[in-house]
Amino acid sequence: MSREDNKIVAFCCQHSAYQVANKAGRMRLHYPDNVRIIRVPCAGRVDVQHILKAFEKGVVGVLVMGCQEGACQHLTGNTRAKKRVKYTEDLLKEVGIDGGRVKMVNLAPDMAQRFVGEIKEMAEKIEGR
Amino acid sequence: MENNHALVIGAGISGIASALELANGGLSVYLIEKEATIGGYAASFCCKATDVCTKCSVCLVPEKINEVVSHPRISILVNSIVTGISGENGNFRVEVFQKSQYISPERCIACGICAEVCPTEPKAILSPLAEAVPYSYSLNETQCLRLKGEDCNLCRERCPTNAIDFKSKPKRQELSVGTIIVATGFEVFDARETGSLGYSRYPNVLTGLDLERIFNREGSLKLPSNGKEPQKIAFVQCVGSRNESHCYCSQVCCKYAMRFARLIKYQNPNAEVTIFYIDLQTAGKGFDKFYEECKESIRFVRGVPVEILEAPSGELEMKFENILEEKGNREVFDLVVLSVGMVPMKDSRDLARILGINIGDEGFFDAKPFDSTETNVEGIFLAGTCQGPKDICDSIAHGMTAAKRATEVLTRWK
Amino acid sequence: MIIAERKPLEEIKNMLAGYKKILVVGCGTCTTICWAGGEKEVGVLSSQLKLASSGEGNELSIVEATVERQCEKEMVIEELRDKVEEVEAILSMGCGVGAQTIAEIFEEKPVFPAVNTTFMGMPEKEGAWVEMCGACGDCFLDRMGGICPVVRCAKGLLNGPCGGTRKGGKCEIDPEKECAWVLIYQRLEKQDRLDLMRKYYEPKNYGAVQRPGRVEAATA
Amino acid sequence: MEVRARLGIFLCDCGKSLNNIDFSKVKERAEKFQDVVYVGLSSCLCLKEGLEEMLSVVRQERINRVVIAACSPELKENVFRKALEEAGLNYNCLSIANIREQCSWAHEADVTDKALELIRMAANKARLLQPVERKDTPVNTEVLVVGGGFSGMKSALELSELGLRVTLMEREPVLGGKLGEFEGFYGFETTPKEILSSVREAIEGNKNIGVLTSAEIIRVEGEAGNFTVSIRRGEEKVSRSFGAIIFATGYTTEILPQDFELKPDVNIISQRKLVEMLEAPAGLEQRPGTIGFVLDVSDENSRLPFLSTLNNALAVKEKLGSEVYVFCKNLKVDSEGMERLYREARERGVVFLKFEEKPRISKEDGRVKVEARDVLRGEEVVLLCDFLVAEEKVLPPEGTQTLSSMLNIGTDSRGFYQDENVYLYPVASERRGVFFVGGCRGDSDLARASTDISSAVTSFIRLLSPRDVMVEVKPQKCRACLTCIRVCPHSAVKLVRVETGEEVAKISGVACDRCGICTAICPAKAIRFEGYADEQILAEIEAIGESL
Repeated sequence: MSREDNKIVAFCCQHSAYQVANKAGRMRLHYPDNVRIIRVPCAGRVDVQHILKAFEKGVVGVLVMGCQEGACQHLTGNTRAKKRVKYTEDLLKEVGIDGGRVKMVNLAPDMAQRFVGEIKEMAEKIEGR
Repeated sequence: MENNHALVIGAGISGIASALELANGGLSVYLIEKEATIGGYAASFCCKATDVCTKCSVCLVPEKINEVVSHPRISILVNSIVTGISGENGNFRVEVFQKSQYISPERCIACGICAEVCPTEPKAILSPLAEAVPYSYSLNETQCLRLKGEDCNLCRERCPTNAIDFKSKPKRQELSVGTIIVATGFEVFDARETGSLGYSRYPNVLTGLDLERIFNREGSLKLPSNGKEPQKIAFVQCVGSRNESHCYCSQVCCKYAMRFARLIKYQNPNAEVTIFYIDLQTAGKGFDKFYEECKESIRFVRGVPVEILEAPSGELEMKFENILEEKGNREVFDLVVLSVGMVPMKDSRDLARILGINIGDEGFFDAKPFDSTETNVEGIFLAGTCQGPKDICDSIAHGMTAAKRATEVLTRWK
Repeated sequence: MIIAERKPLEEIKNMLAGYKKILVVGCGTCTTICWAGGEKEVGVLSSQLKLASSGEGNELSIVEATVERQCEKEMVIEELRDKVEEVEAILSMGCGVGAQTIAEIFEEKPVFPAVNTTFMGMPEKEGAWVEMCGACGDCFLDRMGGICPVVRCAKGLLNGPCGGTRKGGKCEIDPEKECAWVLIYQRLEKQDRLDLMRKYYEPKNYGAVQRPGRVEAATA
Repeated sequence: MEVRARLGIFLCDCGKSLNNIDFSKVKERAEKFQDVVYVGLSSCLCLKEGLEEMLSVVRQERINRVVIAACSPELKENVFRKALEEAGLNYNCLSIANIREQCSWAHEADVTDKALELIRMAANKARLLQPVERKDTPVNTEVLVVGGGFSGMKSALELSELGLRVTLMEREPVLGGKLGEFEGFYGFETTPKEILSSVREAIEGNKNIGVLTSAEIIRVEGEAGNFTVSIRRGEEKVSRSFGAIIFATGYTTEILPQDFELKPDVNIISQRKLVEMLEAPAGLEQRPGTIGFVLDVSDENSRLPFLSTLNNALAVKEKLGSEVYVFCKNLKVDSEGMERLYREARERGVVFLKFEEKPRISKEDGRVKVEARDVLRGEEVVLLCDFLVAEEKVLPPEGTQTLSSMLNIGTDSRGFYQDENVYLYPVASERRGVFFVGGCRGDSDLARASTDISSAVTSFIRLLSPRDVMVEVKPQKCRACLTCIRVCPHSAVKLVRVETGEEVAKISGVACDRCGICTAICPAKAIRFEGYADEQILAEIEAIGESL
């Protein structure tokens, strides 16, 4: 396992963030290539354990990307995800990984710039860690 | 006589909603679209959420588009229009004309090699917009050297999937269908017609549609003239609505203007946003709460401007009548957004003539009283904004309604 | 049901100091249901421990297991017998009963609690529980409209309410909480048994249960 | 016994256009991945020729799990799945690595390593994919329509026209509802009363529609396709089964005294009272000289009061010839035909006055005095009218809150049915098989109500098609802690007794909307979401950072 490369995992809701990622690609909006997208049916599917496991594997940043607040097809998926991300942040702080390295992001299917911006921001954050 | 095929004319959001419901009800559907891509206007709109969703419904569109494309019982014909019809309810024969498909959307895999090798400037091969469905390249006939008679074959030679065919001829085909849904949509009012507001003359006068597309592409708002973030922004309501020649309310403009106003304020809390209006249309699910929030951060002024002039500095000077202050007034803005409304499609008269359906007072297709999907021709139904202004949700509901009526026709025939 | 809460990682880490191979054992009953120590929490804690230890440069080797009911010896033996051999210490995510059961069976291995057993309670909504019973050994719910003031009144008053009840029937000590005595009054009112409110209750015999408590069914 | 995975990896370089990926290296490395029996490269995997080649390899190499590394699954996943089914593979045995939109196109530099890692993630997942069963759950096709007003009756009729059985229930002793409160629709021959009676007749003559009047819902259980509804009719209680429930319970209106300072009385009246006057003008002692309407006082965001005001104001002009004044803040004209109606009213002499500050209303000499500052004319207006038609606030009908909490369904900020979530619009609820039409979901008019009705009917038809079971509870792991039942946004989980006598959670394949919220939250890890199961997601993560 190589711990040198700073990988980021982005869990992307198929209703919004996953589509945004495609749009960013189509628009050739380039972003750091250390991000790995995992498609999920709803941000609410992402569990604490998934995020922790990613860190165990040497990933240094995790983004949970779901729909806008108030626009979750499953009503509470994105808000539950947000709570879970917050909780995971606390768990990670306990093991000495600073909080900013897990983040909940709310996106609509057209927000390619926001998507790229969030990834760049996370990439910069882990550079300077 | 049994015909379980249906035709939907126009693949905007209501046509798509119709096609999906027809197909889910077990019918086979031809969905034809005049343009090269489906989804209509709504596909190019932007999400207007701030930190929360403001219920603009734009996010419903891409999923419906994806669903329609992958539906096994829906065949999509792009670049196609209806040119003739015969037969009757339950057994129509419809003549469809499809423009030359120099690049076949079925074979194009959007690798982009053709555009890379195209020698003309600007390129004769256009890349699809990010949200385009089908996601394929298209050929600009007026630019293409080959179509101008020159001996260029670069793109065709390099195309890995043989998707390019210069000999492609326009195609006429006859579709046999039991029922027809017309969902040809609307056009955006051409703001140049209101010349005194300076649209297309001054770079910093935009329309609501321009704003949708800017936010969709760029994600934020910059002044077209200098790329700076605008600080003083005005929205002008009822441009092309509620006047003598457009005697109706376009139903969407007040809401999109307020949503944009909030979005702009969200991205730039220092921005000053003013909305000039005649009557605010604030009814609708959940909108009351939103309007209350708007009142806190947005300035509403009753009265619409008579003229906009550009100062040498590039700022826009607006002359308006502020009814509350009982006098003519002047104010300066960085950016003016004209909240343009919906008008009937220019070619709707041709389609009406072909199909034998009536056009109403406002120029939209005419529906029967108490049933806004039924036309004067049995078996032909209306869906969406071709019948009159509607927002995205109402368009979807209307499309579903038309599908229900059309399904009834076919099941009765069975 | 027994409610528990996970301990802070720091505390758990301190217990484990010096051990390299550990077994993290969840319980499939109460602590699963109160989200404190079921299979999922075992996974979460193990991940955390691995991350913490690898950050410090000496990675723990962790075995995970979940016993259906940690308070049942037979179940503990069945599930853990083989796994215990390879570890140096056991971290129990069951309640205090579970941890002690394991400790009793595997006497040669130290057993550490990873959760604090807090109370006996009822789910209020998903992920939230409230205390209902203090196991006093002398139940008098019959006279209290089915509401136990021993644990649900912040002061444990037998003759309430106190003088500090807030407007809206909230508790003096914590305005977020309901005053149990207001609830008792309302309940009794519904049952037309308000006369019970006027009765005086002698101080309770908290020695009803001789510690350690033991019950043997007469028919056993 | 588990069949060993035989993985086939199919790479597509999209017409050799993905230049920042070295496919020969990818192929060489991918061949070494676990369980891989074949790696092939195509330039047009999604086209007929590419698919045919893939299928022949799948058959030849007896591949049972397929990894495709190509463009985004949103584009061609269905094409690939359909093709694989032709080769006898379940569609779920496919995992796609998005190496175009989310890899090659997203980065400028060489991304061969990233592509490889994405493929490894997909391969790890593919190995664990299980075939999915399509279950044709029997669905009860009878629908319960709640509410016997126009929307309810029309819904029942539309369903019966498709040959479905309907039970129409109404709280009141007779069918009817609110439509009768309009005197007429200006410009239309048919009166609302006639519309109502023709609909009612159609209902009565319809064999497919059973009517229950004076009936109330006391309990709803079950899920889409199989609801059990307990209904009370007087002393009698019945329990019936339905596939879906359509709520058309309408709205109520009320003049809120605090908004008008004065209570409704002989000359501060409601629209209904005005309609009664218009129906029997002969009964009036004398023709009213002036009638005023005040709007936008209780609620400035409602269309309905305008609809009735414009129609009734025109009727007043026609039948009584009185002077008519309408006080409002903003004219609500965002419904079809409203602008024309407004202009017509103006032409017929109805005077519209717009205010910013709420008008003051008092009594003077037995008449009603309205004082307001008219912003159009910029002057104070004092109007003495014989009758003032007060604005009625449109409210959800009694019982809405009880029913919505019973059904575990949200309401909007005004308390009307249906949560404010665009994915539920137009007529759905978070609970599949429960629909709302017309006034009960908020501000509506006749046109919107009728599109609601048809939308609900088509949505119900969609519910009938068979679905794949993706999310399941493993009964042996379930602790029956009820967490999933409490968190499911679609109320798709319930507790059932299994053969062993234990109670465990069970997810309804018809009602489940496949979000995975329950899967993530289950403390016993007893719920499996095929395609997004824990082991599958973790397997993807597992691939990250492994040396390639």
